[in-house]
Amino acid sequence: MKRLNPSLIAGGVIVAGIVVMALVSFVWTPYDATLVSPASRLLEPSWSHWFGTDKFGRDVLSQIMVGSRTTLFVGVVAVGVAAVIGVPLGILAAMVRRWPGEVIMRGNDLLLAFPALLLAIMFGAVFGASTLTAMVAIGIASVPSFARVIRSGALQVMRTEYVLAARAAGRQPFPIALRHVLPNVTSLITVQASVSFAIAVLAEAALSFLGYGTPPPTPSWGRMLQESQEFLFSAPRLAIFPGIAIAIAVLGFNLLGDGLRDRFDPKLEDRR
Amino acid sequence: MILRLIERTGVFLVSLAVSSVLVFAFMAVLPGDPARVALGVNASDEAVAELRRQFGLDRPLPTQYFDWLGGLLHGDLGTSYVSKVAIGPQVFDRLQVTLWLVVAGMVIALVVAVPAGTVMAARHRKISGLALSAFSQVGVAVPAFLAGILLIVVFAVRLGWLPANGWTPPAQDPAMFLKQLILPALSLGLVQGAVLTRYVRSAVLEVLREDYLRTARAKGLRPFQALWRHGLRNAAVPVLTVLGLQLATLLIGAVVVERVFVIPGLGSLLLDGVSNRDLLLVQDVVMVLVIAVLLVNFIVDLLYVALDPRLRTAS
Amino acid sequence: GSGTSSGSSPGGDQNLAIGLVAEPASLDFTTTDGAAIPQVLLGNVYETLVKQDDSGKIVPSLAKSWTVSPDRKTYTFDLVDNAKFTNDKQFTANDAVFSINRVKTAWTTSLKAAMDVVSQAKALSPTQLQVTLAKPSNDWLFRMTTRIGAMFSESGVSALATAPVGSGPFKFSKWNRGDSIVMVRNDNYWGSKPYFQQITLKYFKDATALNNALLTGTINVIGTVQAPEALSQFTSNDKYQVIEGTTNGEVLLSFNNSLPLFKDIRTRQGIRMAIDHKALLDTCWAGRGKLIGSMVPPTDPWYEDLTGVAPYDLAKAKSLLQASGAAGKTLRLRLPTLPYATSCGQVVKSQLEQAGLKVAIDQLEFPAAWLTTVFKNADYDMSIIAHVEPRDLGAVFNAKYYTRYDDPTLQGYLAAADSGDEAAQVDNLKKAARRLSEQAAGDWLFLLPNLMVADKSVKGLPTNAITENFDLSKLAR
Amino acid sequence: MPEHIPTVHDAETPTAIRVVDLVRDYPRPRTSLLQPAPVVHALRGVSLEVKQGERFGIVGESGCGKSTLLRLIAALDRATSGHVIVEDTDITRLPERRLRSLRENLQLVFQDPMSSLDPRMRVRDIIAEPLVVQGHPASGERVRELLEAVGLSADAGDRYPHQFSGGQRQRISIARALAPRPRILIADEPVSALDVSVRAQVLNLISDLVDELNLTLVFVSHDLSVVKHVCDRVAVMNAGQIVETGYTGDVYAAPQHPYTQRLVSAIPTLQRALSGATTADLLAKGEPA
Amino acid sequence: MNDVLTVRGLSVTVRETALVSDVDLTVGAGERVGLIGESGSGKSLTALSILGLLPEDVRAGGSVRLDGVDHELVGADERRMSRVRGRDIAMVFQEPMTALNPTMRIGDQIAETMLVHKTLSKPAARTAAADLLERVQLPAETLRAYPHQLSGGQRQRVVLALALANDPALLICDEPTTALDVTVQALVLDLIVRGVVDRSSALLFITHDLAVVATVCERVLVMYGGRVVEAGPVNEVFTRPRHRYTEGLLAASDLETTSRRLTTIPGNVPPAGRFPSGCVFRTRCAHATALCEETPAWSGSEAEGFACHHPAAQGSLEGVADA
Ligand SMILES: Nc1ncnc2c1ncn2[C@@H]1O[C@H](COP(=O)(O)OP(=O)(O)OP(=O)(O)O)[C@@H](O)[C@H]1O
Ligand SMILES: Nc1ncnc2c1ncn2[C@@H]1O[C@H](COP(=O)(O)OP(=O)(O)OP(=O)(O)O)[C@@H](O)[C@H]1O
Ligand SMILES: [Mg+2]
Ligand SMILES: [Mg+2]
Repeated sequence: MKRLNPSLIAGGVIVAGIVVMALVSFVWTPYDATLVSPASRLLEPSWSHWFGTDKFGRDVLSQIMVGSRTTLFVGVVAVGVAAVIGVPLGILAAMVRRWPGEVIMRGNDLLLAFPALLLAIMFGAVFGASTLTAMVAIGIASVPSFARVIRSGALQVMRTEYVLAARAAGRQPFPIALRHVLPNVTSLITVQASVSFAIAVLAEAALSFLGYGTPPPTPSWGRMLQESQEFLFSAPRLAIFPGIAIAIAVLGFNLLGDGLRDRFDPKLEDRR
Repeated sequence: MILRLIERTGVFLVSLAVSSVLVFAFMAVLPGDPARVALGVNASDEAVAELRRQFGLDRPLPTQYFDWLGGLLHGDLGTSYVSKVAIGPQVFDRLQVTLWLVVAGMVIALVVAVPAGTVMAARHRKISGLALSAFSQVGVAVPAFLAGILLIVVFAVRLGWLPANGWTPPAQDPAMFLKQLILPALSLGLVQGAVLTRYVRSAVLEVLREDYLRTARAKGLRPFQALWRHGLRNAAVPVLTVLGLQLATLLIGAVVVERVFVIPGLGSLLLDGVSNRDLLLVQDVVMVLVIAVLLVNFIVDLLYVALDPRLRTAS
Repeated sequence: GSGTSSGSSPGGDQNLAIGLVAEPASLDFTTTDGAAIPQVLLGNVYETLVKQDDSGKIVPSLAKSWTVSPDRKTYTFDLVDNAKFTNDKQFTANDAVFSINRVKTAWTTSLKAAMDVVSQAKALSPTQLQVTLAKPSNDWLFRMTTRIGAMFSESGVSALATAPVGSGPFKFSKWNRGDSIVMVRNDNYWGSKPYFQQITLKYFKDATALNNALLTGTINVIGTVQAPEALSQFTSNDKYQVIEGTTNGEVLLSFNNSLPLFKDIRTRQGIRMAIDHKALLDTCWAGRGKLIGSMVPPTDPWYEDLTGVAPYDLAKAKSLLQASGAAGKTLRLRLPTLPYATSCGQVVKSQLEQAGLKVAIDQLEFPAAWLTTVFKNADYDMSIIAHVEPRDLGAVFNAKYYTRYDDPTLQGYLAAADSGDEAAQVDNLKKAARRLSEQAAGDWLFLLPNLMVADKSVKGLPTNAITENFDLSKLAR
Repeated sequence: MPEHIPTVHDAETPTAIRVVDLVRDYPRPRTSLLQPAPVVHALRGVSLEVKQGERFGIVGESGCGKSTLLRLIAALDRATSGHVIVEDTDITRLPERRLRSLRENLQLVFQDPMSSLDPRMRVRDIIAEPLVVQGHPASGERVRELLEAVGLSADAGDRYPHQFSGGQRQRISIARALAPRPRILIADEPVSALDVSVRAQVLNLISDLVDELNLTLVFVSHDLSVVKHVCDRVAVMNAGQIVETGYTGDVYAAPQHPYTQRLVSAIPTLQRALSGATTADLLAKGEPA
Repeated sequence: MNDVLTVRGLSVTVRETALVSDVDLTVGAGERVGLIGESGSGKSLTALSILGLLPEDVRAGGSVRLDGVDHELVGADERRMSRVRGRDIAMVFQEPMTALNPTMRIGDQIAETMLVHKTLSKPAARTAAADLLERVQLPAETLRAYPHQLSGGQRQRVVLALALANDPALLICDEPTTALDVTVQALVLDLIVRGVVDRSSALLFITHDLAVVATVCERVLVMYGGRVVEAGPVNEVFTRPRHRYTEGLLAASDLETTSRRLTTIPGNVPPAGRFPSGCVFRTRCAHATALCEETPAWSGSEAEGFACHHPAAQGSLEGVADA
């Protein structure tokens, strides 16, 4: 098939790294990530604490490791919600011609009027601030872009002659959607998912910064960054490590998305 | 073309109507009683009930909705439950602040993105293009508020060139206004610029592959000439879409930067409203944001028509 | 009068900018609760008949002097005759009567209850006011130093939320919502004029932004430091002065005493003993603040150091918790979204878990969600909040309050304190404080410090912040 | 010029496909508020009859409605009015679930070798799809048989479409169409996208299979020469109408309708060119459309 | 006859893969030369390398000279090439639907060609544009139209007008009518031929349709696998092909054959870079021997010759010509 490209490799390696880190954190971290230990607060990086400790005496490296779980959780929930709603919606809108399809897309466009952060704040207010509510909100806000991309991909698939052939063979619409349309838009889904993943990670950081994100003491890179603020001058490393972690994660998912986009059939790209 | 205009206007108006219902319904389920928050600790249930009566919160929901909507249509956003001040002027002031910030940010973003994205596309196999790409990738990965914090640390605290935060209306002190605008606009603009750069790049790459660009070069136009005269306008259409979306998300997304730079924008008003359960205020702010977003989309739609003659006649 | 040296020699047209944290939602403290409004307006725009001095003593203000009848039920105030409201109306006893009565009729916040004890207020002459109480109350006169005692102009209450009219040294000038409130010197002030021509109170949600604003000269004073860890950048710089004193803000780890688990004193005591307060203060508030051990700040006359009542003792805590059956149970620690609560909550959780409890933190948005869930509905096991009202021991620990602490013994002490003479008051309140601490009705994590940072040149900043207001008239350069 | 003798069908030969006055309008988006929404008249009353075992060609220029007609015959689209009768069943308004016998008896081969095979399916699944859908056992045996019939090796079944060239993909398409043993094969421009050298192979294959399996063939092309080679009878379409029908040799040699005349004259051929025809000669009769 | 275009030893490579090898090609003034070959044989790349418009990372080698241009065209810098393009060499591409800028009026697009080379002033260019449109039989209103308002054939005529604007010495047409209907093709072909004849421009006409090339051109080159395998006057090549590929191609295109079965060339056209070494056709050639593993030398002159180890006997297909 096509060659692997540098974006794909770099993105894949970073994302795999984060996944491995999250998995490892379940069985091992250098220290208990949430254990407050006043005796060892604000230690500089050293052999025993590679990234130092924070004001609660918690090991920063351990927190970064456990925080990667939050990051993945955030992305998985947001992307999951967006994909679970957006993909069927997009395919449906492509398959159902005339007004129902039209209504779906208009409703979808309407959702665009509620930006992610707005939804997250409103959801946070209604259901209480938690990672889950925030990410469900981010997920819902990402539905329109998913549905749009998938719809345009599905429309292209629907126009292909193999779908016509399947109909001529007697396949009913639902099996066609399942057997032909869905597999042929998976590349689009993957690309869109990794891009949305990056967006979700950024959104979590922003929400944590505003106090609507992951509540303590669950380690989260966004909240670590927020908590590090008062140490910006005395211990800038507290901001640097989670900041870099966020940037690398976002970079990783973006690169992965780019790489996948380049790799998959460019003809199926969403073009307006 | 007129038909398209009418259709778009229709869609715009229906969207407005539907979203007003959504916004209202959402507020109705928001837990936390505004009357109780206003009265605070220890208030008796009777006092709360009385205040609810004053706010009109005891009426049936449809009545409340239509009252609110009627007010909106007359430009009357009602009076805040908490501050007892008319909401309209307040929202308008804050919107202005946010618009200054967002527009300045987007201008910076465009100034960064259009040349950078074009160069990246035109030289996408060359070192300069790749270096720019890497830059933009990193730019995209940095949260705007982190960029803001870094800018403050460097340019305000360490170097002392610019104020770390604050906001002065332009009419009051233009020089101060500009000084205070620079850093927040930069932190929005650079990050959004990085995002936009990538879209400009792919739009230009797309255009570069188009046959008509080859035609233009076969005429004797040099590559950049061809791109400038034939490419950019065509590349503008997808970029415009993204620009519209960015503008829309930034109206609320700027709240993070507003928080970092202590700017009294619309997003901060919303957050305050939410935490004070100033429901009517929240409802109005959300509605104004939604209207603004829909308006942006509407304008973008019209701009498509201006940019792309194919949309003028439905053929 | 204000006794500072600067008061008599105003500093011409000098300005000052003060950075604060909580912006008021409205300017009307008669219908809107919260500490932010009186912080700005009380003493600066509105004046009271009597006020507290730095040491907490009640001293004259709009009342030159007052007498108390032997049955301790009738107060007669001699009012100043040269005070003028900013609407150019003279301040008279009628205004005082109006203001006192208005608390009962027009105020909606819960604090109005403090005026319930007044049975009648009467103007004997334009400068003489007589107030009759239904029963003797030490508390009433003290409450008259708070917002309850603010004197309004009869013709100046039409727009309290936006255009306050008072007789104080400052006039409200402008409010840039979401940003700042501007106060200007009241040049017609009857007392000694303040030094600054204009004082801007700027509001910062973000503690770091607040610090940056001082560092870059946008403001001259940080009114309340919310990020004590960041103080180091000021202490090490001789352009700034750091002021550290005490406040009335007891950071309380509250228990829902209506729950069976907390009805068992061993649980409460166990929790108190499981917390290493010194370490907690060091970790979550950079060691700034005072350990108190009960609901009384050191500035109250009945203060005693009660930190020894339940000293940190992990072993004992474990066994107490074991005995009460709390060990292994999961307690919900519902925190308001406030910096100290978020910070201390994590330490509390970690420390309690070492003593064998399980703690689930969950954050409730402050004020709305926290007020509804914890405060109104008492749907919580433990919470953390600073109680900043002065002399609030009785208000916080009773059966109706969210602490759900029902203790007749305590109520007895409190009643005796209110009706007795000064000595009896001090004595009974000491007993009450000790009772609370021994009963472990809650755990007093620490007392919030009054932390201010200012340009070296700013003078007149209060060491202790024990009143509701931030007295701007004493500030000078 | 020698001609092969067309199979003669007498009136006794049963009809495979009968199309009566078929109309298909596609609505267009409105362009004005005052006028009604414009429609594209893709078919404006088409009637034709294809006998069993016949090789029937349809020619016409791009957009004249060839594919629309085929879609209607295959019940993949709904007619605005008129009837399609396939082997004595009026399928025009049959619901999807009653089309089973049509789906078994009538199969299609499409134009685009790139998009007519699902890129995510193995060739064997592609070929087996009609069988599976129609509930026949899709034995590996049958698939191998079909692959062999279209001249592909048995191991081709394990591969994916992108691993094949255009000509080979058309063979796979043909194998898929033949899977349910249809009696009617409909081919929509099956060789238009192929190289000349490969085109001959595919045309031969279709020809052979039609003979061998006794199929009725409906063959659509914009290229009159190809139709002439493959088909016995041809219908010439222009702007949604059939302007002329007849035996291919006759239509080619003596076109009756002006459009057909213009069409025939515009076709450049080697013979004419080598005997000195210029581009001006292509235009000789009448004005362009 | 002086040669307008002289191509010597042209090769085109992408990274390590050779896409076009060793192409020699000469077009004389006023001469109409055809380049035929199946898809992927390298026709377009040959044309694009003459114009210096190869896609990125595709490189040309060898020599391309144009009469009246004093520098080598292969490897010339953009500045110099842009002066040649559109003035000395013009090109018509295959896809009319996408060859025009959708957001620019037709008139401006045509006028631009003249303005770029400063051959005419602005108003003059507009009149000239109207003139050109008339020459390709389009009404003057077309000037103000946008491309999407025109049909494929009309657009291709616009593209032709564009190409002819500066009276180029050489016009290259790359499958200009493949996307068009036959009736429209007839008109466009006629306009092309008339356009070059009127200007006595040389024409390099690329197509895969033998009949079209025979109608339009005087001389033809047959390409396969990136090489020119045979060249000669149309009448010669199409009646007496020497290369076995040409022979096969002619046979396979002959739909007039009496038998129901067509003559075929076995196998498929390999994708780029997968052509065999030696004779590119040997894997599909019935006459191939071990000898064919060596690249066959060119026999005959540059204008008329072939490269085959086992050429068809002269006159083997006479029957076709007689028909
Ligand atoms: N789904 C559709 N919606 C609207 N118009 C359509 C649709 N399908 C076809 N048309 C229009 O109907 C007319 C006939 O189309 P059809 O595809 O049948 O032509 P065709 O003869 O097969 O052309 P080609 O040779 O290009 O395949 C065209 O004008 C086309 O634009
Ligand atoms: N940029 C490129 N990178 C790699 N291979 C290429 C590139 N451009 C063309 N090729 C390959 O070079 C070969 C010759 O291409 P070219 O476009 O010249 O063929 P052609 O003879 O014009 O075919 P067609 O009739 O399809 O236009 C093809 O196999 C093509 O896949
Ligand atoms: Mg068709
Ligand atoms: Mg080509």
